[in-house]
Amino acid sequence: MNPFCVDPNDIHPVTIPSTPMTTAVTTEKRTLLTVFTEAALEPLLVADMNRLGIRGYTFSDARGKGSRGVRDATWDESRNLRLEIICARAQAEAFLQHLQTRYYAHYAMVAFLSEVEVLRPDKF
Amino acid sequence: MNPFCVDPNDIHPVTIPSTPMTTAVTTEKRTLLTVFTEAALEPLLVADMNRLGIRGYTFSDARGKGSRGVRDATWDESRNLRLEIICARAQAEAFLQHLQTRYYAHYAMVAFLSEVEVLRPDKF
Amino acid sequence: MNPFCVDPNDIHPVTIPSTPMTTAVTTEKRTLLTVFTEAALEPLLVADMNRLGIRGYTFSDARGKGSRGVRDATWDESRNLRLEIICARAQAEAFLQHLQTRYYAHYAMVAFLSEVEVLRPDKF
Amino acid sequence: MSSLDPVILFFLLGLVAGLLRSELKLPGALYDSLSIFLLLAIGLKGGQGLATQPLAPLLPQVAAAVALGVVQTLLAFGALRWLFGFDRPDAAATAAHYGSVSVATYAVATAWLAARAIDVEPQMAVLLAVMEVPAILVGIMLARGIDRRTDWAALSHEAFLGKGVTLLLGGMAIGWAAGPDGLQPISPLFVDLFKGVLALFLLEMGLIVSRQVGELRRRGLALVVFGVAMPLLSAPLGAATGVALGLSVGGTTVLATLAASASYIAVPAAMRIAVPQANPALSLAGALGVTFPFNLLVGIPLYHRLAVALVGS
Amino acid sequence: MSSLDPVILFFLLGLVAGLLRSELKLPGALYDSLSIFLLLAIGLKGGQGLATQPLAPLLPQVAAAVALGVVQTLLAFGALRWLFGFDRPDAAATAAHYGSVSVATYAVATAWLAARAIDVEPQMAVLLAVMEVPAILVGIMLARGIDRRTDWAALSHEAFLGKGVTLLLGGMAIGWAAGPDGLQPISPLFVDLFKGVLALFLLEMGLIVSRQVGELRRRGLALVVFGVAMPLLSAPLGAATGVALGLSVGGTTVLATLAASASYIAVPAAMRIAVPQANPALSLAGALGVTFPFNLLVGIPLYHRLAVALVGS
Amino acid sequence: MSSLDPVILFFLLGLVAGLLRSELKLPGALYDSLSIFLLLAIGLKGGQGLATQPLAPLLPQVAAAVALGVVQTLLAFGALRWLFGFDRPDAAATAAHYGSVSVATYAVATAWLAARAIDVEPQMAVLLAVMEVPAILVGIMLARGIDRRTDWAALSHEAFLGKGVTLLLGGMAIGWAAGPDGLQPISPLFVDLFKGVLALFLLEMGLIVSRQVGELRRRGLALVVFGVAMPLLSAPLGAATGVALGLSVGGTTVLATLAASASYIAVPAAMRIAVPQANPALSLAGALGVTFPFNLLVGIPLYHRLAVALVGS
Ligand SMILES: Nc1ncnc2c1ncn2[C@@H]1O[C@H](COP(=O)(O)O)[C@@H](O)[C@H]1O
Ligand SMILES: Nc1ncnc2c1ncn2[C@@H]1O[C@H](COP(=O)(O)O)[C@@H](O)[C@H]1O
Ligand SMILES: Nc1ncnc2c1ncn2[C@@H]1O[C@H](COP(=O)(O)O)[C@@H](O)[C@H]1O
Ligand code: NA
Ligand code: NA
Ligand code: NA
Repeated sequence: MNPFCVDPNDIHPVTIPSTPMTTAVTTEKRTLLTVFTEAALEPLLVADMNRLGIRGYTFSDARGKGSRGVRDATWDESRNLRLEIICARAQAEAFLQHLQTRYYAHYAMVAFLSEVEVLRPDKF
Repeated sequence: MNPFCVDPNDIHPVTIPSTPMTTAVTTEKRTLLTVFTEAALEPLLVADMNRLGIRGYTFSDARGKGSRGVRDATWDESRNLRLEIICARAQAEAFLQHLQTRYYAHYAMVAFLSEVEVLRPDKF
Repeated sequence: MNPFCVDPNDIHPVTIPSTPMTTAVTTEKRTLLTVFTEAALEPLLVADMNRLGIRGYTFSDARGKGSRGVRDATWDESRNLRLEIICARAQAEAFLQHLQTRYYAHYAMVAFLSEVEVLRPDKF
Repeated sequence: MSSLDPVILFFLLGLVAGLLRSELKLPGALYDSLSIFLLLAIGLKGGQGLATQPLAPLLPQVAAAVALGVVQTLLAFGALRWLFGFDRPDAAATAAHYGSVSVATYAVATAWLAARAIDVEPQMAVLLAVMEVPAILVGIMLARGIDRRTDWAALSHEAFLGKGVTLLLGGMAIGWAAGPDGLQPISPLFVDLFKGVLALFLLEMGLIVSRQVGELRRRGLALVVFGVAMPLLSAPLGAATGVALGLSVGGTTVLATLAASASYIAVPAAMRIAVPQANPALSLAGALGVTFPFNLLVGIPLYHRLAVALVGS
Repeated sequence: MSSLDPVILFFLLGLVAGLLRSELKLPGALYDSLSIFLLLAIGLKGGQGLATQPLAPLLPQVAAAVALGVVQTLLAFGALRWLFGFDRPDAAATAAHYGSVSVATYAVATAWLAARAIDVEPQMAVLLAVMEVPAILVGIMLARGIDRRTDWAALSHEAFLGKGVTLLLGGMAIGWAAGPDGLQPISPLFVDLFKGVLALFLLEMGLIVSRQVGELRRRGLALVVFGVAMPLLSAPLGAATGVALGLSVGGTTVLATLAASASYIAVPAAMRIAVPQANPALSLAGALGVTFPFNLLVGIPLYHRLAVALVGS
Repeated sequence: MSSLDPVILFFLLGLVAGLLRSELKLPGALYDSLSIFLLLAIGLKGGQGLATQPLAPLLPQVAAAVALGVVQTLLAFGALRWLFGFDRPDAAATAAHYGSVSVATYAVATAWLAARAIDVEPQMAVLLAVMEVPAILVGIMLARGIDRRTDWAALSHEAFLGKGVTLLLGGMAIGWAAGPDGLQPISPLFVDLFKGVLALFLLEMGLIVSRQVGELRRRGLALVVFGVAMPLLSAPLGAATGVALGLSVGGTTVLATLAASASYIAVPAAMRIAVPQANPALSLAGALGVTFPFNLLVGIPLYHRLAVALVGS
């Protein structure tokens, strides 16, 4: 069975065969949730993540365009951010659900999930 | 059939079984096109995207190294940017093709595709 | 056989059927290694990559939270960076292994792998 | 007196460059740094003035400024809701912008008066800080009604500990504690450079205002009419309050200008969080795209003439 | 007169720190802010000078500056293509750099003259702005030929509405409209701090120049020879033009310096878009790595002596 | 003398705003720019002073400063390891912070003395630069022992070509080469604005210090006790060295303050790389959260009284 076709909810170690230049690396699947949204939401999102038990996240600055127009980061009101969270699929979905319920209707926001492989599964 | 093995061109809703802590989240596959290139190209890329009907995109600042040497962002000429576009596979490929034709030969540029899952498919 | 279910170690061209608006785009699989870590490590990571023969990489600025607490980028000691490297699976694993051995124990660091498709495989 | 102040010319340069789609862009960190500087400098100046006078007479003035902010917000809400047909959240959020104040407009007004050697009471900086806040709270109540779920702790935090109020009040406290002599060694930065920094800031404001034009075009005449009519209504209210408080011509002009001005720092940030249904592009197009340039180019001299008429020069 | 100007010492500090691979780095936003400041300050100074004199005599000077830019670009192109064996796009793009001008070199030259109390005509700032542009258009024509597909509208936009020209001309318009008196309140920022800001900017320029060394090494002697020979050819052209226009010793020195200088702001950006086949590292290694330090350290005093010889001091 | 210096008030404003969780944040690029400015300005000032005196007498002072740094680091290491029970890497890294010096504390001390018209020897800036480095090397040896694998080339590079030392020594070289007259044109930036810039920098330092409180709470009393006791031990060492070197009251006060101060720029960066096992939050909570405010608010006047007692005023 191909390791890339597993059910992503079913988290288990994936041992990738070693190559001449490396010893085997044992990775596990996790989900990466990425959010592009208005910079003004940063403190709210941090509070949400703390409340929902999300233990790690990364922010960076961004600018862009979407259905709510151009947001070109020249001043406070037009800044975007990118938020990335690596966690278990279920937690990513729960947070995505929360984003949809609380923010999608009224804020410039785009969120998406993708699959990644991590080394230290207990961290995420 | 495993939902992660579908033909990515064949876009249709993917319902992921709910877990105890969430209700079911219905996502769809889209393609994320990421581009690392020279910051000077930002206005040209924006014009290209508008012409090609790409409705949303995100830029952020970057620096790096590639076949055209080190670009360390200390001044205008050495700044890089990261461009991300979430869209249907066909549109991502069309834009990638355009990038290849128009920019690859002469500019520091790297572009790649990956698969992501989105909630509001009509947006992308 | 679905092109998205291949063994990622087995790198070979993937021809995606053309759509009305594009000619066929031939992509190949590569691995994207993403690292979130302390900004102070940038020069060390650059030296490591040069030594290990990694030909291209991209840095950007970030901030975040993890097991080593909040790193909010207000001053030198609390800045994070994001490092991205597109390369062959084996090289990504070798570098990940190196990161684990050398940095994981003592630095704020998170690293993960994901699969991407590139156009010019000889570059990576 | 006839020629334009150079800070206004910087604003026009930014505006024209933006409208011609020049590639001119100021780094975001520069915009932030300039605005931090201006807020601190205004606070220091006010505080230093307060250090030389008793604080007790301030109380009625603060109370009047709060009342002025509340009344303006209610008036603007009524007008937007029933005359201009805005929906409830948009009317409330936009009204909060107009009930609050603009720091850049205040700075231009005081510079305009200083260039004409017209004295201004030092406590106007206190009123500037005070008037930032009440419109935010009124706007939220107008948008949501007063219900149990409102997180007033979070709102007050947002209102009182936002960047603007922190720097204005903090600067004022420092100015007051250090006094004019204590501030001497830092005045080459905070006093001598004030007008040059204001000029750079207005260059960026011009660029930002130029980007409101698209929204203005979409919204037709309504925003333009409201954006001009509202300050013409608020300024007399402010001037009358100034007269009632016994302010000088300079102080009355500034209070009229504060009333006429609309916020684009504290209020947009607070409304975005508290009244998410409101469209921020709408409020900003009015406050920045119409009222801000109107006050800069036409309003301030007008409000000064009004103050002269009411107070005598 | 014998010792080095401190702004040059800042340049050398940056250069040495860069060559020793010090960890010194200036934030990108600081570099941008300093260059915005310098462009505005130079424009203001020029415009304020123009306000005190009739504008008509400017026309022949502007025409001469345009011609000077065009001639220099053609000469540089010829030399690079046929003497140095560059391919067509590289020759054209590099020639455009040398046909245009360097704002930092201009600033150092005027500071050098000011330190020696040598007057300079105020319109030199106009010529600085004017000379940024023609080389860009000529360079593009040389690279591509004149064909139908050229998007001249986009090119002129790029050439005339780039950051440099917008700020120089904008600053000049403000300086001209406000006049010396009007600028008084902003002069603590734009006049008094000018030289200190220039020093910081040159520190960063030194760091940037130090990074050109790798490219210079790869390209061998050709770039170094051209980078020194070209200003030595252009400066007399510029000086002769200055004499023909009846400029003073100061003005002639500045025009010679402008001619000798090579652009590293407007032209690289425009060429990158318009002539993508050209290798930007090549042009920058010449303009920044050789010609810029040559002009700063050796050229300016030399061009001054030339001007004295031609005009009489 | 009784009232607080405004730069201290800025520090307190940042501290209070941070503790109240105000939304005030300074852009990272501003923090970097301010610190580059301060380092250069301090270097320039020192170098300009050196230009007016022979350099030979400096040598014993430099040697004494190196010895002072080494001794302090060893003392701190011993105390942390055996009195406070820190493990080896944490003790070594924290000791290196305390053996080195704080530029901001130095700047506040010299400003404090200047406000009281107390002269300071110009070479104190040299000692500031010199004292940044030895503690780093000693700290690394204490953490690792001296083994073959230590990459001393990389470490010296880190120690000598870090941002702080490059700018301090670079600024000093420029000040020395240009002399007081040469620096005249850049002094409106580097001299007149110094104290204002220091105030802004201390605002940010206050915000940063406020974030150390969490770590301080976790670590209980130990850090607080060490963070206050160590400067009270180091300052007399520094003052005694000053007396031995024949420094004035001002110079002795500054040397005592340098000894009492703990680094938060050069050392954290170097230790993070060289002693990864050490917890950086610990050293910073002590150096920034306790010792820095202690020196600013209590230490400097105390060290001055000590110097007066030893030297006579
Ligand atoms: N299709 C897209 N691809 C990438 N980024 C997007 C896309 N659509 C929106 N964004 C980003 O998400 C932000 C909010 O989007 P929106 O809510 O559509 O206005 C935009 O400002 C962009 O930065
Ligand atoms: N293998 C790679 N991995 C990640 N980023 C890369 C890679 N190669 C190039 N880049 C980025 O893409 C930019 C342009 O690459 P190049 O065209 O190869 O010079 C570089 O400056 C890097 O930021
Ligand atoms: N689960 C996570 N998702 C996204 N980013 C993370 C996560 N955990 C940690 N990070 C980032 O990685 C950095 C170092 O993490 P740590 O070593 O756990 O402190 C943090 O400062 C974050 O920027
Ligand atoms: Na108002
Ligand atoms: Na030239
Ligand atoms: Na010390």
